[in-house]
Amino acid sequence: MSAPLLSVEGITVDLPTPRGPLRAVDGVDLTLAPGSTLGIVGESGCGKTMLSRAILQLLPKRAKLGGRIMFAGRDLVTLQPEELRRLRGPELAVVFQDPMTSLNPVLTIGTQIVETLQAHLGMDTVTAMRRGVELLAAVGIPAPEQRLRQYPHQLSGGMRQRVAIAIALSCEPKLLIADEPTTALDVTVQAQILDLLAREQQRRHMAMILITHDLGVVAGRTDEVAVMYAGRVVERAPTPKLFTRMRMPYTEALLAAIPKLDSPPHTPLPAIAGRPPDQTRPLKGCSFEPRCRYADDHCRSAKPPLADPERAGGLFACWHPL
Amino acid sequence: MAKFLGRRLLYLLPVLLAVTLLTFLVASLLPGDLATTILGDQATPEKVAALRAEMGLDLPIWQRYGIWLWGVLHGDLGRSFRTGETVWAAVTARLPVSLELMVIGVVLSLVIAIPLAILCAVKSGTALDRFFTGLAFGKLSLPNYMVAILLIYLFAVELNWLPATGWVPFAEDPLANLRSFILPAVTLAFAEWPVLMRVLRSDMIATLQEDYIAMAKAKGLRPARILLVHALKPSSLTLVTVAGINIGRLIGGALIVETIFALPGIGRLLVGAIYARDFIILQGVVLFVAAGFVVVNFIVDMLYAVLDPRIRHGRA
Amino acid sequence: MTAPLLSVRNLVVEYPVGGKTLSAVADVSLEVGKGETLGLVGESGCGKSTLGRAVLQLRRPTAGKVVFDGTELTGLAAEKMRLMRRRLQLIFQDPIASLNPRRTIGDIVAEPLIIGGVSDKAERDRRVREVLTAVGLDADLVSGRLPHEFSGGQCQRICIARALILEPELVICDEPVSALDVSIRAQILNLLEDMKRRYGLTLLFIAHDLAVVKAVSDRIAVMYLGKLCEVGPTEKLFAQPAHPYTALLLDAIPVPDPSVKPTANIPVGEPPSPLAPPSGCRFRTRCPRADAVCAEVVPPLREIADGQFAACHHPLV
Amino acid sequence: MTSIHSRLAKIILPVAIAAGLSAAPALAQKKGGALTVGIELDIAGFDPLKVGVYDTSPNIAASLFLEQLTRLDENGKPKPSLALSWSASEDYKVWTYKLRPDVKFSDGTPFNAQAVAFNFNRQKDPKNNCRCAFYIANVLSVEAKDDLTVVYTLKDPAVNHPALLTRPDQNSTIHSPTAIQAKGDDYNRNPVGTGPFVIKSWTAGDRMVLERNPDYWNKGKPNLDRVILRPLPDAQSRFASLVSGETDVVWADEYEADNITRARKNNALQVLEYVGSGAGVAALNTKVPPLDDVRVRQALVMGLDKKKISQALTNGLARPASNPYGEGSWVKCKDDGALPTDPKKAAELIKEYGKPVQFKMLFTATPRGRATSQVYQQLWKQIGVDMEIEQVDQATFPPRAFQRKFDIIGWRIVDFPDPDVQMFANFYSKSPLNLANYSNPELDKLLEQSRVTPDEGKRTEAYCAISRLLNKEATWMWIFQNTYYAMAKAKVKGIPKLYGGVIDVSDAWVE
Amino acid sequence: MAVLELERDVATEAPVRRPRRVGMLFIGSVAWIVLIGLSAIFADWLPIQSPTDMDLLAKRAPLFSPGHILGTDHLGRDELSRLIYGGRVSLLVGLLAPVIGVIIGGCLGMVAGYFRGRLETFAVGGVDVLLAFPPLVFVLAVTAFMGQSVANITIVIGVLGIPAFTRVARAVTLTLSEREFVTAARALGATHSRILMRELLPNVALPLLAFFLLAVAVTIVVEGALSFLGLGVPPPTASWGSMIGEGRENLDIAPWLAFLPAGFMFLTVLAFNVIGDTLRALTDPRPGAL
Repeated sequence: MSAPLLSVEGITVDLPTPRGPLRAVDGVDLTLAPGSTLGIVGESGCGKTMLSRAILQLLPKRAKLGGRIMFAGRDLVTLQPEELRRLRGPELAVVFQDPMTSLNPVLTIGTQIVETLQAHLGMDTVTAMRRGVELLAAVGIPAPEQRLRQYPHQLSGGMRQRVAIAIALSCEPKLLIADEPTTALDVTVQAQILDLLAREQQRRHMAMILITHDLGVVAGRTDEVAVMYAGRVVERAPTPKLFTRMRMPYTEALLAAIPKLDSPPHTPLPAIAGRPPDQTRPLKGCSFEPRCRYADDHCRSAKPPLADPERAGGLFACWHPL
Repeated sequence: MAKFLGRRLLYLLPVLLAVTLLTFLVASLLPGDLATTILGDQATPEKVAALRAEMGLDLPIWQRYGIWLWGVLHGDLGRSFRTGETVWAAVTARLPVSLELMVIGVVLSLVIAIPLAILCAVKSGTALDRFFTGLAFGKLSLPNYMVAILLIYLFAVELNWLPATGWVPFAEDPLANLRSFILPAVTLAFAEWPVLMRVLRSDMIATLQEDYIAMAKAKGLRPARILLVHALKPSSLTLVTVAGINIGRLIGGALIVETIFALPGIGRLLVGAIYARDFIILQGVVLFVAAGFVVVNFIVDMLYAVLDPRIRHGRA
Repeated sequence: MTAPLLSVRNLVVEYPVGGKTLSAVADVSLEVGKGETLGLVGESGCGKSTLGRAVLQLRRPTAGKVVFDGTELTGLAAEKMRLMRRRLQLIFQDPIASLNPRRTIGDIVAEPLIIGGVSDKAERDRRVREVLTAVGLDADLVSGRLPHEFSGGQCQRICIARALILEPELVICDEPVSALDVSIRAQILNLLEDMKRRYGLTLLFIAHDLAVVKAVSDRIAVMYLGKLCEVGPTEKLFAQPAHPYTALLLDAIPVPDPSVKPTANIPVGEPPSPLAPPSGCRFRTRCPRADAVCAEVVPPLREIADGQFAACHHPLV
Repeated sequence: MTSIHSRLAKIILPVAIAAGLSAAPALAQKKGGALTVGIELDIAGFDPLKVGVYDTSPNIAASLFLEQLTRLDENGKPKPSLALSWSASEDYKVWTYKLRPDVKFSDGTPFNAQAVAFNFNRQKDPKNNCRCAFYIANVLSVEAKDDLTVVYTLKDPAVNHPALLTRPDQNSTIHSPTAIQAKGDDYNRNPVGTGPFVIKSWTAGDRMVLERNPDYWNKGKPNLDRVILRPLPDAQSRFASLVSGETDVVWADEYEADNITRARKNNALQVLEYVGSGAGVAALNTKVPPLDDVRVRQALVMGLDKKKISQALTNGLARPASNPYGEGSWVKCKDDGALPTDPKKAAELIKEYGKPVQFKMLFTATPRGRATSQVYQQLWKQIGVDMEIEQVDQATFPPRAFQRKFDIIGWRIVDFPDPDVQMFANFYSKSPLNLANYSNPELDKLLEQSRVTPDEGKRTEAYCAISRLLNKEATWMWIFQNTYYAMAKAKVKGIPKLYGGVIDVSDAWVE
Repeated sequence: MAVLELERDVATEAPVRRPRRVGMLFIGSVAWIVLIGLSAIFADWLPIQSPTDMDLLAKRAPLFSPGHILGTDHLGRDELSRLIYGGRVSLLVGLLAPVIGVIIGGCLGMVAGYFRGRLETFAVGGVDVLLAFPPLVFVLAVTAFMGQSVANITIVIGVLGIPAFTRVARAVTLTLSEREFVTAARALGATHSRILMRELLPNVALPLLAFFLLAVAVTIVVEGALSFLGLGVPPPTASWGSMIGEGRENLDIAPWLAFLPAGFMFLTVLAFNVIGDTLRALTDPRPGAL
């Protein structure tokens, strides 16, 4: 295996709240090889977005970050702002969840593409415009010349997300972080966008982190999947392996809770009881313990480490794996 | 666009009508009238009645308003009974002074407010932010007339850098004209900046939390570009509104500043007209001021459209 | 089939947008039988929420009729409509936004009773406690708190409690679970099913997620750009979609199984603007089967199979 | 800011002033240069029909480009201006003036007797409803005997008529008849006179620029090339403008005591002070209780410690008055019958009256009115009197006075070369200005007598008797004598006495 | 099944309310307001000199003069006493005038924002008329017509504040009316008045309160500006604004006469806003505020 492009070591993120500090990310380790795809799955509040913001160094001002984020040989945590700025775009890019809010409503599509090209590649306006048209065409936007002059609100949701992807891709980044890129979109559009991402990722040999709450999204489109719960990665395995043999009860319950198309109507769903723990009050044991049907006293008193005791290539954090 | 303009115009007329009518009504509440003022110590009831009849003051208020309106519609704003000046001449002589004061003052206040607001928004919650927001409060409790006097003592009397009262017409000497506007404009700007800064600061703080700012950072743009291009424009809608209202208000003259710095502006004309019960001038000034206010409102609406394309494309 | 509890006939809802007229619902007819759950599916902007609100007369329809239990709601006097409302309830997509942030839960849940004229405080407290317990909340712990102290799932329970306290007959669920996490979503869906049985409800269940709709509905109606594409019994519709749009929707759902490679049959393009819908069949711009007829003739909703209706010139069955 | 008093100056007969043409010593008068004068108020205009009366600010302007038949000399006596000589009939009812030949208005119109008559008739014409007519009520007609002779025919005798014509006011200044007729409504702001200067430009509210009249009849005059008048309403900034050098002369009054003190200490500045006749006064409405009781009125007068008031409001600059004449007047009384300042006695009188003494006093709504009113209130409170302050705006003030809608009202006896006009107007029982609502046949007789007596000694006796009577009845209160101030740069020379508060710079020069 | 599990969920994880920290600034502000408020209320019983008694020979006595701890004003009145009595008037006008604005403007704005349509056009037009109308004409007319008194000045300033409050209330109501809890109330059959009072008012109240506190400051200053024009509170009543106005003329000789009331005003205004900000943060339903 080649040297990892990204290696995240023991990341913790603490957010101040009136109820005390909230540990949003709790000791996460990840590695990502160049050109490969990692899916991060989890419910809202599990820390997946904070993790991605930590990697992007876009955490809220008052958040406290611990650990190391090695990206292409540099530690992003200790990088100077100017170095970091140069890194963003040509090396590291992001696509956010809602293109309506991630594109500036008062600037034209053209401005928003061109400024990135100019900032990093030093293109003159004409060249940058031409390149912008190419990029828009590449992400499947019809009549790209006209779009350059339009504002985000004049485009449909899917088109906006395509624009956002075009901007992210504009400087040929080595790593693209797609943070719930399709959550705000309709199902029919979601499939198109996911395909677009997959296609571009392969064509550019770009590494990608795909963050989502939907196991269905990562199933066919990632090399590896990390499942997060309460700020921690609770299971991590190559995608096919994860879906064929889940070890963590949470992962399994999550999959089971999705309504199935092939079950008849009015079938009661196997719901996970309760709700995620309050992360301002960390539990001593396994954080899934209160909702876990297999939990026992051991789970309550000791936190299971993320490990691969079976040496089968899949990591999980559970005392009672399935 | 033409439709938009037309709609605005249709809105303008009733507002102007209402304002001028209100002025008529309110002015009629004032004790004393031009007739008693002109006649003064020989104001016998008969003489007053005769003079009132001569000036048309004895007509019912509706009729007087009608006559005035008819004149205005025919381009005749009337003529002061007291000075013989036409309203047009009186207002056009004063308006440029008030406008220049207002423009310089507002520009100056924006020049102070915008960088401070950006600074405070970026550093929100820090000691720096608290210092400037506190300063803005401090200004609130320091009235204009005190600021004016302090400025005069400092810059005109002690340092002798700037004139205290020496307004010079622009046509006569543009440079001296500007110099004479510095102190009054600074006084005005001093009054306006805290409000503008507060408004922009809080909007800016909200904007800086938007996804598209995170996106702009993720794109690796320079901080200056992020602040000035990506954040400032969408944050400035309330600023524009408040500045618009303030400008609208200042078209009516900044009376205290005009008085202290002896600027021949609309504010003093207005007060003079009220004190002399010179209602023709009063009506004329109010008409201009109200029209100015509506026009500024209109410009603010246009600015909205410039600032926010969503409004421009009719999907507000 | 018994007389429908709710019947929507040729409903049209239009509103002005920037000088143009947007027809959010264009001539839709539906029936919901007593005790039935009708799922209404469609992508965002297809008019499904507008339809739900028009049924409740929260947005007055431009044309058409809404008949509820023999009473025509369109054109009903405001006061009469107000009284009718206790029999019709609504649950929203965003549970947090649909609770007043400055009122306590006890207050919010009791509100329908106060509006409904239950003046006895003790009686109100009793019923609030009863309904909160029914949706799985501890009334003692919950009543005095403000909405922001609760998670989305809990807020949705509160919303359901509020909707059910007057024991309505018809509940319109407008995307009740789309803002919730997967684990919570299942809880709420189960709760809704539970409540439906317990209170003998009739549901109009609006959602964009076919799988979710399938889990709760007896029949399903698919909407596209303000028009109905297909209506039919759940199982039949899923087994054998008649309208190409229904088929595309089914195909587009990501399957949590890496062995199932994402299909190549991805629908092309995106829904056109409802401000300028295509002529003829509104789906034709994205339909693989579209031809010249589709551009000219609006396909009527016709029965394809027993109980299954589709509006298509070239149905799949 | 306008004070009650300066405002009143506008309402009542404006104060007389004359430019001391011969006042300047025979020293070298420097020619050329410009002078900027800071006046208090904006000028509404100069057409008597429009503005009714001139107050101090237009008086100052008028002294530069308009002239009268006569003007006052150093000693307060009339001397020739547009008239060269004059004579009176024996009963002092007909006055004949010989006019100066070869004088032209600055628009080229010749100045002659017809012009004088035209000015008069226009004001007198009842159709014109001019407020100015009030002040020439005593003049029955003005006729042009020939080109250079005018005859004034009076209703009542006036022994000092030429002195009455000395002021640069609405009645005495002679305007160009052709300009008046040609310009109509616009004349008010485009006046034409015979004076040493002509108006070059005039921006309302800002400045009036006057330049020397090249065709002025008095060759070699004026000294200055240019005079700029600027209305500077705010006292503090007016003083600041003098210190910082934007103005050369500014109008002032005793309420600017701090500034006057400072100017006196400053070697680069000079303070011009003139104690005129007349006084700042207050009229007590004798028809309303409790002021209908003489004890109450006397108590009010005795309770008001003017020295203290002067100290409080003007740093002691203002001179307490004990009669309506003042130090500047030729009327000097051995005994004016002034009531002593005696708060104890005053309190006793109030007690004697028995009922609670409550009334309102009317002030203008200005900072100065505010300060003054509070001091009066405080002093009267100490003798057991409850005075309520009523502040009204400046336009409401005069109508309230003329309609007698007040208990006590602040007023002013204006500085005038002869006391007659003011005395008759304010104290004669049938005068519309008899604000005290007081009628006493003895007083009326004394007033009538004083106006027909040519002998100054006898007139003085009559006036002193009047003063004693008024003081005894306490229908009016005399507060401060009229004192006028101007502050100027030390190098400004040639400004004559500030008669009536008018700063006449028509003959000034800058060293 | 699900029901049982959920009971446990809520029981064990019920959100905990924790007292939030309040800073020294807040405590200081409350202390200042209490001090000013109490001294204003109990001024008549305090061992201070009369605010109107003049020592005409000791005017403009400097700070810490014997008998006058804060000196005397330009008419020899005790400055401390005038500050206390002036505070009474300033607080009265400063608090009551915005109340007029809040009540009328708030109602107008809420009704306009909720009902929209012609009513809104009317309200907005009315506000524009009021804004375009020169305020001075209004102030002069009212004081000349009704007389100059603390009550009338309060009314005048209050009425002039209506447009601002209307705008704030309307803007807030507009966004709130789109929120689903309002639709929910309508769906429940709540009457318009009930929606306005129970659903909208509690949410409009806070932004209005925040604006109110700002208006208190502005009002106190405006009252002073009116004094500059001779239209403020009638003498001999003191108010901070009129004291600043009177002190203005003595700025170079006795600057403290203007700066003392200005300082009092500043502290009061600041304290009001600190309290307002803290209260808003404490009652903000959003977690993470403060």
